[in-house]
Amino acid sequence: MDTKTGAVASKRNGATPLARPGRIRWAPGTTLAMLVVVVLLPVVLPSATLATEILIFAMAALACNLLLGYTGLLSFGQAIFFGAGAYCSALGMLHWQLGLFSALLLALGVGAVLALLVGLLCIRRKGIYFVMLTLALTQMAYFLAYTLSDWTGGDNGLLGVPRPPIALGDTTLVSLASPLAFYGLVAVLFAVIYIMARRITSSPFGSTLLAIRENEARAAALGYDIRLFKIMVFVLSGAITALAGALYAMLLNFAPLSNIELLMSEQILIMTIIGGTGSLFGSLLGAGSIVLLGDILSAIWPRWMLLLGVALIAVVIFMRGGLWGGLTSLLQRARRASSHDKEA
Amino acid sequence: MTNAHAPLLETRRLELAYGAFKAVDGVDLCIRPGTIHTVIGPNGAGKTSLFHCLTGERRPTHGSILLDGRDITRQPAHGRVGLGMARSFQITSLFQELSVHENLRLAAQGVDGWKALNFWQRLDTRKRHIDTADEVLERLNLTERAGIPAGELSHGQQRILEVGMAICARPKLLLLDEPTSGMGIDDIPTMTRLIGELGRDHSILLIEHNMSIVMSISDTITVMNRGRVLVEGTPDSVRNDQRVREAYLGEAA
Amino acid sequence: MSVRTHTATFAITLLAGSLLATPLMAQDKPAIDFYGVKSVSGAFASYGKYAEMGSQLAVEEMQETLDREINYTTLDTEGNAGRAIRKVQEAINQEDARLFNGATLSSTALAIGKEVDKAGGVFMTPAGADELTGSECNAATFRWSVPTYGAIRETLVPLIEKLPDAKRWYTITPEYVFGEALLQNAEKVFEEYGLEHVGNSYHSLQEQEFSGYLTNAMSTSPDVLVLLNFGAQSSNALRQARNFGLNEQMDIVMVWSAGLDQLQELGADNVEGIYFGAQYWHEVDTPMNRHLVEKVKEAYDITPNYPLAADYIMTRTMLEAVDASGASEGPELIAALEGRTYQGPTGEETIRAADHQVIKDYYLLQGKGQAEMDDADDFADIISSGHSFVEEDKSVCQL
Amino acid sequence: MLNVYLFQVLNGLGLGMIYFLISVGLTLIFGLLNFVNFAHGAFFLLGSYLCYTLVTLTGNFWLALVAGPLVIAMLAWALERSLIQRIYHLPHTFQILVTLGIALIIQELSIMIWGPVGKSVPTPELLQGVVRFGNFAYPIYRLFLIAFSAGVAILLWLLLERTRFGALVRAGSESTEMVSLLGSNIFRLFSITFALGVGLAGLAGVLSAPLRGAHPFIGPEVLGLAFVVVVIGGMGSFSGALVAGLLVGVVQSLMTTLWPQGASLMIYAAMAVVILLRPYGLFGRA
Repeated sequence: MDTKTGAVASKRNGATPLARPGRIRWAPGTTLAMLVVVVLLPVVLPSATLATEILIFAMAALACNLLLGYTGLLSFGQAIFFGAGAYCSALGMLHWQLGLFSALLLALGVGAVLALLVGLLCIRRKGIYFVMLTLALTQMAYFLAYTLSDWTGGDNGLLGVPRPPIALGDTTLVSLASPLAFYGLVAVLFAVIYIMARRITSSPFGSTLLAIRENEARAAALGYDIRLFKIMVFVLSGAITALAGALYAMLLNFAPLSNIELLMSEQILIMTIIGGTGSLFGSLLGAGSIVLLGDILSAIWPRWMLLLGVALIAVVIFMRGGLWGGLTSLLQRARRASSHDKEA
Repeated sequence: MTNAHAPLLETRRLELAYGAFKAVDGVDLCIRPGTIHTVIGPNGAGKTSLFHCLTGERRPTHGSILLDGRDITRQPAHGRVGLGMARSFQITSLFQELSVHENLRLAAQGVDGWKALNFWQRLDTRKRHIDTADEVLERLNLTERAGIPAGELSHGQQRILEVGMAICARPKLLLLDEPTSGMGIDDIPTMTRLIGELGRDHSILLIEHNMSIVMSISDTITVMNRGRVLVEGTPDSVRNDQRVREAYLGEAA
Repeated sequence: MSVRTHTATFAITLLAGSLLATPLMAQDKPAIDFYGVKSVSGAFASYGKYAEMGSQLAVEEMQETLDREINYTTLDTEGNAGRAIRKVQEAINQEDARLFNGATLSSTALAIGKEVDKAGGVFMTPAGADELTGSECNAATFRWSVPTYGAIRETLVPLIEKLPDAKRWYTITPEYVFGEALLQNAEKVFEEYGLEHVGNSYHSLQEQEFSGYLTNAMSTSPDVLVLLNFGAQSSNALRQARNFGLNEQMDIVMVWSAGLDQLQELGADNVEGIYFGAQYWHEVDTPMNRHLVEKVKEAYDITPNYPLAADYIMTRTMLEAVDASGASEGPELIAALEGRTYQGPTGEETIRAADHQVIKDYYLLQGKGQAEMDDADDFADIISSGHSFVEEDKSVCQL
Repeated sequence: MLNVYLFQVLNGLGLGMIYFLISVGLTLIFGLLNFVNFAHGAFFLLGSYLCYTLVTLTGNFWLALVAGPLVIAMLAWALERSLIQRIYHLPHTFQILVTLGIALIIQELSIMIWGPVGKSVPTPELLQGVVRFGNFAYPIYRLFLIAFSAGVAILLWLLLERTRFGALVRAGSESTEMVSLLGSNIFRLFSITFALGVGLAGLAGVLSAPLRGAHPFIGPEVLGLAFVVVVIGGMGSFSGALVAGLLVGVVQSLMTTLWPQGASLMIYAAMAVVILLRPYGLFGRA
């Protein structure tokens, strides 16, 4: 009998998502915090370039979070969109002389269409089969990119990707050549996407995603067309990820093959999870801490990636909400302690 | 309103086969509006398979299902909600981590179909769903627990919430799958009362094992055995039917 | 090791957000800020570890001979091309970095070359892509390693002379730009010497199982099997070829071996009787190489391998040129490097002005058995050495 | 003279037996524990390195063949008791994260212990040499591998079909409740199965060492291949792993002659198609 109750209890835990965003609320607090971070980042960090990389990956992690944290879809497919965004915007600029915004729009469009296709295929399966399918598709995308070396540069990568200025017609308004100027663009785009995502997650659509994450069968029984919601969130996530990929190519003036590797998917997932699934601000925290950790630790200890492994395990065992979860529970404890003091 | 004599839900020669085995074998069912219609039968009689066909979880291999005269045999599960059907689950199926109120609000929002894809407005602009959730909370006596995660309710309360979510859609027909299953003896009267109350505003198709509930609240009882309808009638006629006794005794032996 | 500590402090200053450089001006001449791009962590650590040793050794030595401070900073690529470029950009923008050496991966090296060129700096790399001093060449980029043209000619031509009866040749090629370049050069050699190229197997860049390709090779009964892949792939191809007993039926040559570290990985049993093409071999008898072997023994108690030697001599050459020209960036330094002749580990080495390719020897080695080895690292004998380069006026690159 | 295609098929069958060995542990663990082990490739890697160390120290391959997998199985046992047991009940997402973490740790530790450059392991003396068929040759070591893998397959089959342990494992793959109803100590069963599955990954690593040496970054590639085999065969299916392993081996071998560039693309495409059309694999239970 003991085992039976144990089984029931574990079943309940089984539904536990990575984090508990709890009730959805409009939380201007984190949006404000995000804006503060975005403004302070280039000031606090030694370089705007580093800050730019952090925001680009935060964008990718945020998109991944929409899938994983809000809908419960663990996808290894994010590299497809990241890589495709980088390649397509770069090719558009190189061959069709696309301007900045047309290149970024192209990336968004390509990301959305690819995500629609990948989504249509993948959501036919659930759980581990879904995961395996995304894994297989990423591997295929990688081999494709590597085979089409006339377009992608293959293993050498796509070189000489331009970083066009913000222009109106032929008049240059703002050159983005300086790292800080480019950071400005990325920061504005990130903030817009963050606020949009915040808005989306607290809409009826967003609340339904959480319901799907929690209990798909029940959500379907309540009248929600699960497939439609999953595809929508896939498209949204794919478009944002591709935008991040395009910005990354512009930052580096280069689109390496590693953009579309399985490892890139892993990296984005790790950032999302360590930051905190189900929290948009967590994605910023996750991307920031992993990029910085690599920057600082790799100089001191070449085997620093071991710590990433430890962190992954620790998050699952001790701190399922990731850094953001840890932070909020600390804050709560502090608040509780202080209210305790007042009572006493 | 619908014609009181026309059936609300009708199945015609409904069949669900797994290979050679027919779990549901040519069932004709007719649920009249405003009644509580219960399906009983020994284990393996095909009740749950029938239920799955009605909810849309399984596509019947033969026959058709009509709701208000409209053929819904090929409607997917989620599509049937908008047409006026809602269901509960035999094994509690809630959004465990979401609040009790959010569970109900989501249930109310689900009927909206495409409108739930609205990704730009905030939740509180859609007052109707919140009001429905508040109302149902009141009715379930769960108002005080509105804010806690559904997973932290007592088992009995979870069962109540389970049924409550089905009524948020304001359905014409409620499909309840063993609502008292796993409930403690103390909670059962509450559930019985709730179903009785619901029966005043909704038509209900009930699958239930607990005979005392079945006999006390049903208007019509269909007894199934081996995938077929054995007997159908009022509680009294079913209680006294020889074939029903044999079917159940057969199971006991 | 002081360099390492500097790296650490560098990181901490980064963390603190201090933008102030911290060089100590010991002498009146300004300090030289030198950057090593090394794959210390992540994949390719096997290369970065030794390359880093080479640069550090060169910096320490030059510190003694030059009367000015050298600030050496390691930029760890984390085995990731994107990360590497970002760090290079950062160094350029934040610290006015202009002198770079390193990068193992061709993609990384090509992209760094472009960045450094934009900034008006100098970048010297041992990476394998011919594009570095070919179609993608630029004023800032210098390359130490011999291109595929020379690597093929300096291994296959002496081998052809050594094996006059070998008429049938089979190639195994990784399917991408680099492998394709090796293959095309090899085909030209076969044609030139009237040899029969009896077949080629392409394989993908992730392949580690070669039994199928070896079976293809066997079916054509070649006299020589030419491995045109490199790194872990060539190691596995060779191991499995031995496994299939191919070495008893034909001669095997690995054109683009990594040198000592790969031979160490393979072990004497696998290496015996096999031919290897190499950019560097520690037994080369030149003044600079004798010096290097001795110093490396002293400092790290190992025998220098290719990444170590390459990054050592590049770091050293760049620093010497800086000192000689008095310039640490831009056209003057480039001019000082162009045409520069110096004593390198392979003997006298010259930097060709036309395409910034270092003109140096390439080696054909033959592995010997355990019994004949004089010491633990004496895996092979040098059979021939020499240099072959596409003539200046025929080079794709015209600077 | 033997036809090259025929020989490729034969070679592919040999390769397939190795693939079976690589993936059978993964499918076993998934079958009983419903647990997804992303560290499978890392344990393979560890097996190769242990083989290297033991052969270098003792010069005895046979000792490595016995001790290597045992050590890894013991390690797995300890890991299961201390960590894995806590995450069985969690969704696959968490299992993937934890095992990805373990894989990273094993990889980095291996570099710390054995250095970033790979290692070679000599073929045991008894098994050196080749068998010749006309132009073609086939290594005796690979023949041994085929025979050995077949032996392992038979032993595993006997274990699963003919012993009480096997009955429990099979019952467990059907439903966990069934086993708890049988009243046996289910947690011990889990530990043993996990250790067995991981031990098999280690065994595959040991046996592959003379073919491929040991290299710190081989884990992900092996994992990818094991997933392809396991998915095509049906996750949790023992016979599926065997047939799919052989199938992948033969297809890959033939592709090297027909269209080598597409070999990797093909196997992942096959994996995707199988998931879409037959999600439970060619041999899995629905």
